[in-house]
Amino acid sequence: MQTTTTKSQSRTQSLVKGESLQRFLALGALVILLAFFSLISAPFRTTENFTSILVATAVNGVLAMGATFVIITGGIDLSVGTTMTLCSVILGLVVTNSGLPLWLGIPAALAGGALVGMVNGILIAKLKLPPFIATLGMLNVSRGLAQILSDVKPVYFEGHPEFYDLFMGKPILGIPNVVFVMFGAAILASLVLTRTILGRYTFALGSNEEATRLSGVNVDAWKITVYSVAGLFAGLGGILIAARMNSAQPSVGMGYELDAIAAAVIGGTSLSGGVGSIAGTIIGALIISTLGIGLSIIGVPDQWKLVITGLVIIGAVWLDILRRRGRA
Amino acid sequence: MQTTTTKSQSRTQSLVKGESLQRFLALGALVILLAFFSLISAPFRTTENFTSILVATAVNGVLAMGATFVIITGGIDLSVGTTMTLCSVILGLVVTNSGLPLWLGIPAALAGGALVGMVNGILIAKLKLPPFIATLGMLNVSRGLAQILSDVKPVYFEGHPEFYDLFMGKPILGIPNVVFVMFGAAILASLVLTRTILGRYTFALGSNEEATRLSGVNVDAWKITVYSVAGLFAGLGGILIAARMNSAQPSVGMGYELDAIAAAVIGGTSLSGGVGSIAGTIIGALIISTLGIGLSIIGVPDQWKLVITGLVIIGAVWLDILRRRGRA
Amino acid sequence: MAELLVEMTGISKSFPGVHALDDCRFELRPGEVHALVGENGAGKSTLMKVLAGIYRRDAGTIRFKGREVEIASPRAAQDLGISIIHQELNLMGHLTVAQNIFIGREPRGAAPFLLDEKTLNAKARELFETLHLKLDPRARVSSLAVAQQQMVEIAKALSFSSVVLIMDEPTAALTDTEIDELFRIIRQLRERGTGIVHISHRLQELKQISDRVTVMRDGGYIDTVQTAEASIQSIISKMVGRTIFEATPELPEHPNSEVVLEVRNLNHGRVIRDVSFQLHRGEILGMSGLIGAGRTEVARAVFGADPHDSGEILIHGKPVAIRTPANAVAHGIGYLSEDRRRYGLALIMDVEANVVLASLRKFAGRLGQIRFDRTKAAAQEQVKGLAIKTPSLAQRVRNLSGGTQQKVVVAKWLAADTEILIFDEPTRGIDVGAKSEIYRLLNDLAQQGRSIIMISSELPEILRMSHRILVMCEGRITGELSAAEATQEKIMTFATQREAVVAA
Amino acid sequence: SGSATAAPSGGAGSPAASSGSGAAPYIAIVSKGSQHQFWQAVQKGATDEAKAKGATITYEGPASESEVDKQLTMLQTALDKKPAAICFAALDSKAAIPYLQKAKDAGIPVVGFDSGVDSPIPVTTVATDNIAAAAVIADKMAALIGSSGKVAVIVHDQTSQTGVTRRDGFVNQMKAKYPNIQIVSIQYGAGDPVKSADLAKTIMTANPDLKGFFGANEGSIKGVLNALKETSNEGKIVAIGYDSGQQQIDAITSGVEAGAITQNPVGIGAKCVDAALDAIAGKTLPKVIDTGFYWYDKTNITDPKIAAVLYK
Ligand SMILES: Nc1ncnc2c1ncn2[C@@H]1O[C@H](COP(=O)(O)OP(=O)(O)OP(=O)(O)O)[C@@H](O)[C@H]1O
Ligand SMILES: Nc1ncnc2c1ncn2[C@@H]1O[C@H](COP(=O)(O)OP(=O)(O)OP(=O)(O)O)[C@@H](O)[C@H]1O
Ligand SMILES: [Mg+2]
Ligand SMILES: [Mg+2]
Repeated sequence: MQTTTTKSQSRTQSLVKGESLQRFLALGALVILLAFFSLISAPFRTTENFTSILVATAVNGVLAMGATFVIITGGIDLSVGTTMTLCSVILGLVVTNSGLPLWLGIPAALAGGALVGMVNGILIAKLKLPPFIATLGMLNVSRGLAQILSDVKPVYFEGHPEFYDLFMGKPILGIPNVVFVMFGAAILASLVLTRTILGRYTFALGSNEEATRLSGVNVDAWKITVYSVAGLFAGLGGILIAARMNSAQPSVGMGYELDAIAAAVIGGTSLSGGVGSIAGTIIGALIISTLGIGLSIIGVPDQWKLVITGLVIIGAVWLDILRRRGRA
Repeated sequence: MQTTTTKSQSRTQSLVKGESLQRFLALGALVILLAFFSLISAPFRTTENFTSILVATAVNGVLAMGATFVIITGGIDLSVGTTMTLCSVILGLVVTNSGLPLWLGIPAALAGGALVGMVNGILIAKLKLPPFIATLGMLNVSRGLAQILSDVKPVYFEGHPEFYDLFMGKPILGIPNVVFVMFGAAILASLVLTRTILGRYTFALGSNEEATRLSGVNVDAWKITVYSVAGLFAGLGGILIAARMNSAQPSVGMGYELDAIAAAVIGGTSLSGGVGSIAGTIIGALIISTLGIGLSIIGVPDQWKLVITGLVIIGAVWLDILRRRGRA
Repeated sequence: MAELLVEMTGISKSFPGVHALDDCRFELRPGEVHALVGENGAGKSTLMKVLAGIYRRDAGTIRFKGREVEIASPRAAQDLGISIIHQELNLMGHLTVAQNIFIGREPRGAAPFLLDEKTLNAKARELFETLHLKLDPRARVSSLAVAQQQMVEIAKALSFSSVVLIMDEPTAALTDTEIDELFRIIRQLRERGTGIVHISHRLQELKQISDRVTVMRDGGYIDTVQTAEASIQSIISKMVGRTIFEATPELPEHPNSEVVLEVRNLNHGRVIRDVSFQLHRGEILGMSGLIGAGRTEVARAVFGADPHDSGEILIHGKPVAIRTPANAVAHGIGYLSEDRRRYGLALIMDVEANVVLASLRKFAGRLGQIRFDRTKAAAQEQVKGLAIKTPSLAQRVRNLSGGTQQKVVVAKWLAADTEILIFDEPTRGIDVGAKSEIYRLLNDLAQQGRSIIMISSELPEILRMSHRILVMCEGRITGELSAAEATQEKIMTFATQREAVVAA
Repeated sequence: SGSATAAPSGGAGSPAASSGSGAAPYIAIVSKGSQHQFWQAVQKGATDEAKAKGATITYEGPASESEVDKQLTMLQTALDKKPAAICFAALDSKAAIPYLQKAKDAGIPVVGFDSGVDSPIPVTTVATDNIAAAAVIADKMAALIGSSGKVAVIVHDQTSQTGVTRRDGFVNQMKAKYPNIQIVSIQYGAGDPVKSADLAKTIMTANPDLKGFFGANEGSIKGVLNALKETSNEGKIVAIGYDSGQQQIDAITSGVEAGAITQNPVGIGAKCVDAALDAIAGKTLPKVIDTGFYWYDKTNITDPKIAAVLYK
């Protein structure tokens, strides 16, 4: 047994090395993008612009954290974008229509998100629907509900300037609070993922669901929890996007789910489950927004932006795969 | 051993029964929808309207057939919608700009689709990208290319009335040719799937890719072929949508991929691979368009249509799962 | 007599279309090792899964320490003190050894939802010390060899300090030394009063370790006997309901001297080192060695399933390039993997599709259309020739028993007219009846002039079947023995010939 | 800082005027879209005008008119580039207020275009009165169908401002002035000519006696035209559209479509740039610069004044 142990030990070490390398690679791609745009564009390399990039990352970053949990379990959540919208509408209605105080709107939005997530989880864990289909259905349902509740009209936070101020106004060191909210959520999410039972079971589910079940873990309950967490992040996303727009817009949100999934996967989360990190996801989200803003600043036409974005998604994930293959 | 044989024989029978039951169930859902709308709406139960449903099914039906091949291998193709658009643009440019005859535009569109599909296949088989990511990237690339090639302007088939006539004009028994093209393609696709090596390997890949590889099958080549076939269907979709619009519109196509996947899955194709049929897919596509047209005829508001569509997707797939569970 | 720990009576369980258990009975006393035997598909695993809360029984009663109990979930079984080692490995590959062992029972930190990794690893280390296992608690399970993973499973089951321990074929993937270690642990547990259920197809083991044997057949209970009072032959006849003549099969006296396959200086990283050998026409070449010696790696490299760094492969004396399994198949090589469900079969496809999977092109027309009359005929021929027990060609392979599945894999390669067959652990997890059929099959194939490499971890099997035996250790071939000179002792000597020993 | 840039002295067609600072003033234009021909035509007008006047511009817009959030990011990016002026077509003007405030604080003049910006910050708004335009369509429709009967509307989007104002302008005018006209259905087709066609067909199926269709943007009216063609109802049902494009122009010329409202997208683009340059120069501007809209039909489609504002 001696030799085998040493072998697997060295393999474990290389795995650990591999993992820091992964962050390094995704981070490397981000640094290259930042350096490239900074080099060729003076307006890009301004503090204001870096702040803009952070602000533009906030919503997608938060949604992508939820996506990360779900993808680590081996699932997928297509409903995060429209659930975000639904939550921003809930927030808007609570704050403006009911005359309730602002601080009640925030938990209402989060609860709404968690509820949609829980429905996703129940459909998947109890009714055994494939996650793709359950969340595709809920994508439509959330979107419809957002429009029904808002009567297909934006909800404005008139008479509630404190809401905008809380998240976007009053920047600290020039950085609006949405950015701090995103990083705060990231730290929390990362702790949950690496240091709590929920995190442990998230990885266990993605690694081998049946083995987890046979170990006496109530996998249905934990799966429902994970999708609820994703819904919770969608709720937070709804709050942030409402703050950014100083209103709740019932028809934004389509396509956000793909950006969130792309951010997680670019950041090293594996669509086959069992692997992923919040730090990687944040880097992935930063890559997406840096690319978007960079191309926009240097004035690349829209149609070329699409092509380049497509190629960068493919390239970034390919790099990650090359790295893993090189290691394996 | 006598007992074992009898035992498993009865199991085979129930399996076979199960499989015809599956078609029966999806068909049942379709019949219920048709009956329901016919009952409550006189205009729904007209020949013209049934023709409209068939015409409205054509594009999605064709895309969904490609999706069926891909999903049976255990993959997914998010790029079919925008590839369809790209192919319609290619068709338009060949027919109008180059002065080449119409019949050259059709193979050009098909070839363009197959080429995009082949790129998808290479990214997935050779570069080992997850299908979700490879085709998400290509979704953007195709969309960008369609806009670049067309200079973001629709391409009209001026001076080529024969194109519209070929597919939409001159209906036989009141049914435009696009419908016959869809059913023709379905028969062909069904034959390929059930009676050729390609079909057999499509199922084998989805059932156990590694075992297929270890049987000496060149799985990479076959995977590339399957994605190319999906691209080919996207090309055909591009021809049909161009015919319906009598032009190529460079900005349609987003979201079509989700409808195509939903049609396949509602029709009994399993997202985990190895299971599926073209007949089921056509029924799935018919369910989607019947629902859309039915709700629109009885005047359900848009936002409620979304909610109902979401619930029907969930319900239809749930039924399918109930059936399988009952059988398994 | 001590009070019964477990008493199961009248247990029935059906799956759609199958009566897996019919009025079954089983009892377990404290401090006994109770062996459960039966052919593949007899219902052993199902019966034990009912006891472990994984399946709900359709009828019958379960008494635990005299009290009637309802075991509704794996957790409920754990709470009663019943733990199980499953027949299949059930591990989370992305998690570490310690995380796997304590999944669902993680030591908690400052708050009840926080993990305490330090305590977790310490507890695992402690456990390994009491079990004399050399495992790193922080190693990722996916990085371990199969035998080590099996040890993790065993450690996990033992960590519950249960009163009932069910082991479903724990020894299938272990070598003799590892099995000895396991038996030592079992005896230790027995002394503590733990009741142990031991399921195994290696009937010789029963004599070594068990007190009583219960035999099952076709989902029914047959008999329970004291091990000491029963002969293996009598147990076998109870299992199969007929007598099996286990005479040594006849090997063709002299395999042809024609060299069919030659491997020269094959290397791949540290797992294959300078491997060279020859395979003759009509020969069965046994490959022996401890688990992890690199036999599978050699087979996969020769077959093109994995790349190799250097080396030459010659077929009929001509060097050939084998980079993919497709190349190998084109050169007439077939490989039967040690894990047929993962690497050998398309489980949700039918018998016919699996049989012709490796040779489909032969049956295709110019347009790529499959000639179903021919594929059916070919599959039917194999089903007949190999006596594959299937109700029809349209049966899904998933629904066949383990031994029958193995025959389907063999059929696949025969249908492809394969000249060289590499069997990797062909009898793993297969009952005695099916096993002797596989042996006969191997002999028939050799007699027909096909050349066979047989990798096996069971020494009696290797000794009985091979014309010639190669022994591997740590990626090298350390010895070659002819059938005449080979003994278990000689093989073990070569198998443990580590590099350090050689150098000394 | 931005407004400090020396400006062209305003003399039309004198690109040399920017010689004062040596650098061409930079104007960032954020529109409502980029993937429709209407917005492409606005871009063309702006680009040509900027070239003529010696300014540099960038032009971008979100992929769809519901992407309020993405547009705000573009607006922020535009601000970060510290342009001499910003032209902005708000998808939701209230949502943009904080950003407009930032522009004001930075001394960057903002010119609103296409639709009004609900804020005192923009120095001027170059816009079409969509409500009035849609009311004209209602009047034309009423005249064409004889002030009674059933009509239906296909709109591109239930939430975007252009969709809502055109729909409401039409509906309100009908309600106010033509009590005998019944609007039987309003459907939303995402501007997709095929989806809109399928919807239009369902409306005709449900209302065989339908007399008229209003398609509220180019994609919607294309859908109506396709549906009429597919059901052989061309010429039997009155179709009125919005914007231009080859298919509409052909349909109007051939009489299948009764007419349409067009704005002057090229003119909007050009006037935007002019207004921005004026603002940079510190000139006072009228609160609204009306770019006007035009009813065109078979009778006036070849009129050079109309032909000039149509895009193909
Ligand atoms: N989940 C299941 N669904 C359907 N049939 C099943 C299932 N599990 C077991 N069976 C069937 O029940 C019967 C008993 O299987 P079981 O696994 O208990 O046999 P076993 O005695 O453990 O065999 P082996 O020695 O091969 O492990 C077999 O016919 C098997 O195919
Ligand atoms: N993917 C891998 N990466 C690194 N090492 C591996 C890998 N696969 C196997 N090994 C190691 O290579 C060695 C040889 O393994 P192999 O499976 O070939 O042995 P074997 O003799 O066939 O044993 P078994 O009977 O278990 O199949 C073992 O030490 C194993 O841990
Ligand atoms: Mg078993
Ligand atoms: Mg092996």
